[in-house]
Amino acid sequence: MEERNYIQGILHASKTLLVGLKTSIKIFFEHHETEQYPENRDTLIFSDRNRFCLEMPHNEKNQYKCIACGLCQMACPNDSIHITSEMVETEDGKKKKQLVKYEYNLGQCMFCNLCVTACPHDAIQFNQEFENAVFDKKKLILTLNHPGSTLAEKPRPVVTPKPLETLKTAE
Amino acid sequence: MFDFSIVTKWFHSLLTGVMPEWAAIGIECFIVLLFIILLYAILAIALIYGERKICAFFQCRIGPNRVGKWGLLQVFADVFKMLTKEIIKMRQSDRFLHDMAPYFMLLASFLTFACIPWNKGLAILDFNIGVFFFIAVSGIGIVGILLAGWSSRSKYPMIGAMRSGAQLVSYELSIGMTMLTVILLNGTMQFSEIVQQQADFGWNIIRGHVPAIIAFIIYLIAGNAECNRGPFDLPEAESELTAGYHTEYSGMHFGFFYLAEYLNLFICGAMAATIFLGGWAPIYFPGWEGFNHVMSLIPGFIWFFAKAFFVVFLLMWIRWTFPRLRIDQLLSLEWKYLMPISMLNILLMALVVCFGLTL
Amino acid sequence: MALIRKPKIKSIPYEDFKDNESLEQLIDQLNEKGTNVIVTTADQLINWGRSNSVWPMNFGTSCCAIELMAMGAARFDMARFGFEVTRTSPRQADLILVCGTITNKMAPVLRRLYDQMADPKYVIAIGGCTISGGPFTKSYHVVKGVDQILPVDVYVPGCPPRPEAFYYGMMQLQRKMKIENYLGTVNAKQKDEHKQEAQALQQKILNEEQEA
Amino acid sequence: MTLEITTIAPAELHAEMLRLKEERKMDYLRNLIGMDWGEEGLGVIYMLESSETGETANLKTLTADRENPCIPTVSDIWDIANIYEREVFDYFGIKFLNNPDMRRLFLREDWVGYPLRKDDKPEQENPLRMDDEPLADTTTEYFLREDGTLASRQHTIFAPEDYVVNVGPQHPSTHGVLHMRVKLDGETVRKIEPVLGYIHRGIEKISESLTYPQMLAMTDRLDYLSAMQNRHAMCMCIEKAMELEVTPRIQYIRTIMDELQRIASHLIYYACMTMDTGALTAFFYTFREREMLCKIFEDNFGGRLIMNYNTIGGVQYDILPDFARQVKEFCQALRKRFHEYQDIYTTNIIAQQRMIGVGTLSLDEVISRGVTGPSGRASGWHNDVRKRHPYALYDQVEFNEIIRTEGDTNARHWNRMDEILESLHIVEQLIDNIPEGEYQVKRKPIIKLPEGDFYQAVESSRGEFGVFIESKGDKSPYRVHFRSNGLPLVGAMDAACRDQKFADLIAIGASMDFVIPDIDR
Repeated sequence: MEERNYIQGILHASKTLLVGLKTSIKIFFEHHETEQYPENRDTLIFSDRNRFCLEMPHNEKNQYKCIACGLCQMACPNDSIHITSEMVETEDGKKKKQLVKYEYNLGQCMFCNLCVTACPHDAIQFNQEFENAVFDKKKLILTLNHPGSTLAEKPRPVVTPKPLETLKTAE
Repeated sequence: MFDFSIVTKWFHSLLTGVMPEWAAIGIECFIVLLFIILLYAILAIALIYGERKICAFFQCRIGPNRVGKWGLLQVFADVFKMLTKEIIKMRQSDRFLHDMAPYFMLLASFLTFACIPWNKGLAILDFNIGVFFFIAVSGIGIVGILLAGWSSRSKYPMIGAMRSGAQLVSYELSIGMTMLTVILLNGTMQFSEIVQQQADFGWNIIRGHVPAIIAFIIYLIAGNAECNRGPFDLPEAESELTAGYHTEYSGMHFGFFYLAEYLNLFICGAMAATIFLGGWAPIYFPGWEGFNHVMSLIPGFIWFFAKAFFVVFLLMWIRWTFPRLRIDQLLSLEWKYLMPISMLNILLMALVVCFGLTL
Repeated sequence: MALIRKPKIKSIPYEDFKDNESLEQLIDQLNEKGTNVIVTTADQLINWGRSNSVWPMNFGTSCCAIELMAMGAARFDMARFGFEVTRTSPRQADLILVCGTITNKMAPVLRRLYDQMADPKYVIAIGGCTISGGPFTKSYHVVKGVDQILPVDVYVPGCPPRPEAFYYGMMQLQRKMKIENYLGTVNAKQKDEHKQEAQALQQKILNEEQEA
Repeated sequence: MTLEITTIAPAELHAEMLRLKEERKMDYLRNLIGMDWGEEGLGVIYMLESSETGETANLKTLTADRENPCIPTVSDIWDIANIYEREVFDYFGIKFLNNPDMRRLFLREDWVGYPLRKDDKPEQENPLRMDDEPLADTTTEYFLREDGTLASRQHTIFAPEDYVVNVGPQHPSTHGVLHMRVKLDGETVRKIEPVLGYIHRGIEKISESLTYPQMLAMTDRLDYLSAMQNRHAMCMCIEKAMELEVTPRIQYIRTIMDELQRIASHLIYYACMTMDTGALTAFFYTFREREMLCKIFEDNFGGRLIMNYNTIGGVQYDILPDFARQVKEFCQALRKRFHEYQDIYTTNIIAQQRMIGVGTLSLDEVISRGVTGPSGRASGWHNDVRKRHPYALYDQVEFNEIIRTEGDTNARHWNRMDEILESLHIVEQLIDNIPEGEYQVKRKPIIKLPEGDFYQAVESSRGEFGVFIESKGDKSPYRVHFRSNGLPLVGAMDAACRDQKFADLIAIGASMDFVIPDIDR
């Protein structure tokens, strides 16, 4: 910074201050684009990559795709997912794991997407429902499978050997 | 211009007609008190709302808009809230002084508030050393701040209060000097007389031209500093001293500080309007008879408020633009720049008046 | 009876809110002993004021605090609700938004901040860390949920939550404020399980001071 | 590509270190990592670099004594070693002989045990304590008597008559929960004593129990303003160990994201700086542009602040087709608005006077204290990792390393402002040329690193961020260490603020731009 004498100093200072004032008054008269949240609720759309809450999509017959393999539970870094499953015998005599309860702790989830990536059947996904505040902490432990829902019957999924192998080594 | 003193005189004679003089004066005092408190509250609420909206617009936002239409009820909600908050009593504080400090602030702003001539013949305190009185009572506020800082027995308030002490003592000088400049021009210390002269001979800022404009600018800077408002908000310096001298105050006691801040802002604006911008005097352009006639139909207090709020807007503009000064810069601004300049300015004004160079 | 059963919030219908059951349960609990009409009307006025003038404290420890800043900034503008007067001194704040992880070392500090606030005061736990330790549940130095040390009013999940989710949480809090009985002093009994603990500690300090 | 580490006995350590510093000009102590090798004992890894020649050297030393492990200090050779050694003492209980300040760094002074030792059970012995933390006014120094026995002596930090103000842990300008005990003489700062650990989350310890993909989620939350860069470092470190090559498309996306993240971070820096110096309006200006960036992040990566975007061998999602247009729009908007920031704040006489000549750090101080990033470059130290050890696409794009020599707050501020433009320049070079290809390289579902030590540094928004992994060939790392870019900044605060005004302390702190969770980890 070059040396300035007393008068030059005052003039320089006044100039910079006036530049500041000019900038701020310009903004004062600009149009302000503020998103007005509760008023714009209907028009608020997020890209589907946003992750606000885990959900298990059910089809119109109240069926989900989860086979209770437990990969998501294992992938979760902080145990936010808890799967309760039981062994049932299918008609053709095979033993099969079936989902009883898929508990997900929203209050603990860190939305890292590892569970969704780990799932071999696309049974879970993140939704864009961000209005999740509650008064009671217990309400944040969600059961993702709807009451009375069953496993979707579909042509046997082509299970790649990869996830099975993963399961074994992870155990 | 309508002279308001007709109303007040008529009212006085009405009262003295039915009761002894002392009782009449008592009733008048009571009415004036009510008037002041009411006006004080209304102005504070208007200013707080205004500041929040204006500051929002400076900051590319839109400000309060959910409580009432355009957020008009926002400040009322704040007042209700504030009244119902707990006032914390601290074990270690100097309880008596701690509780008294906010009232000192209020007292100072009430007394200075009373000096303002609202309209022709409408001033609560109006006597021949009005300017002197104004400067004297505005100094009471600093006592409140110092007490608040001292009695909290906490480190941040203490630093804030000390800063405030240094700041106010310094900037009182500049305020005094700029007012002296005006007194030189008008030859009186009575506010009503100062305004009357401006109504007759033109606003001081035009009549006194160069020295008056310099004085006006210095007054704005020093007045801003007196109000502890940014960029001179060192005593409360949020980012440094958490909340400065009122860190330990809660509930309505804090509310008083908050109100006093805005009222001081208004008083600063009103005083600038009174001594530089002609108070309640309307705009007159020599030669434009029709225009001047229309202007004189607008009541004086509207002129006054318009000017005061204009200055308040200027101060808000400044506040929401500049960064905060540091304590040494603050003091060097006053002692190295404002004070010498305002001293020279007095000399200049004296010369101008002496040689009859006023416009 | 002038009792508010369904607190109103501009632009969001009552039914759209989550967790209405807890709210209704609270209403029943607060009005067990019946209410006085005059008191209730006065309460409504005060509650209107209180719920529309929630001044949060400037408190943030980590990521969520940046979202709090973003919420104050132009795109989301906290000021629309009248929340923009963030106080840096706890004495003047009504609400503490616990933004970010609370560690064992920070816990006593946070509790002290809360104790320094003037009644009536509220707590919102923002983000996974404050609700349950979030990403750091396996840590040796993180408090697993601030409800262990403070009485939390609203939980806002997210990591970090969007500014809109913050607002949603704040509106939930407004609803809670609107049903309380200020003059009935019901909210004074705010279920602060840790108050006695804090008071005992305070008493201990006091005693130590007197001895010294 | 494991690190080559020379082992050296504790007794010879100090002399060897001195020799390295004097003869090979190893004047920058990059890292000082405490280790617990179980049976072999406790030890320390030193990573050195020469600021002139760019040569590096890695040494390690260890002692088998687990009861009373002692290693001679190097804090008289590098200033930064003092605070690093405190960290190691805190984690492992290694006593550094002749270090004048052997207190815990992060944990409470009444903490029991040393949490990063493999045999320590920190949770069992340390329940949540709600009583106030005792803060000692003295430090302990350990030394060996002539007969070889361990002894200690005390040093005073604050005398009883000192006027000590606690800035933090809850203070609007500490950018989180930093606690500084400041000795004031009127308005003048005489001494600063940082107290850390209010957000010590034990990420290094947690990581030891997580698999590699799980570990990534932790890095975002370290320095959340450089989430992308941190995660990039971690991914690169793992990829380096696995010898996994990523496609050019991934490199492009990662580089662009790093730079966008840098811009976002510097915009927040500007906002904080202005807010701390009281210019409240300027705060909103940069946030306005940052929100544009956040919008891009939201749409493409599903997060505003923490995006969980990089993965091992790729990225989480492919970019959307609209991405390039959005980014270009943002670049234009920012360039258009850029002068406003300077008009309202930087060139303002008040701001200038508060910044010029304030908080000066000399080149030697900066190197010795390991202050990297824009703060270090403000004192003339060429420390940009992107130039020193190029990674991703930084050897292919054209950009300048912003260097100033004044070393004051103003230089630090301008460095960041210029870096915004420089980052824009990099982004604009890349955005139109993103090649087609995979966004995720195929890899085994279970990731195991080969045995060895791996280190990868990136230039994060506020300095060198490094990830050190020691692997024993398992799914989880044996030891993870993050080179915090904020810890040296806090270490330098005392030197920068001494004999400045109290208000300057706030401005200097803001110009250093530290993020506390990154310091405490």
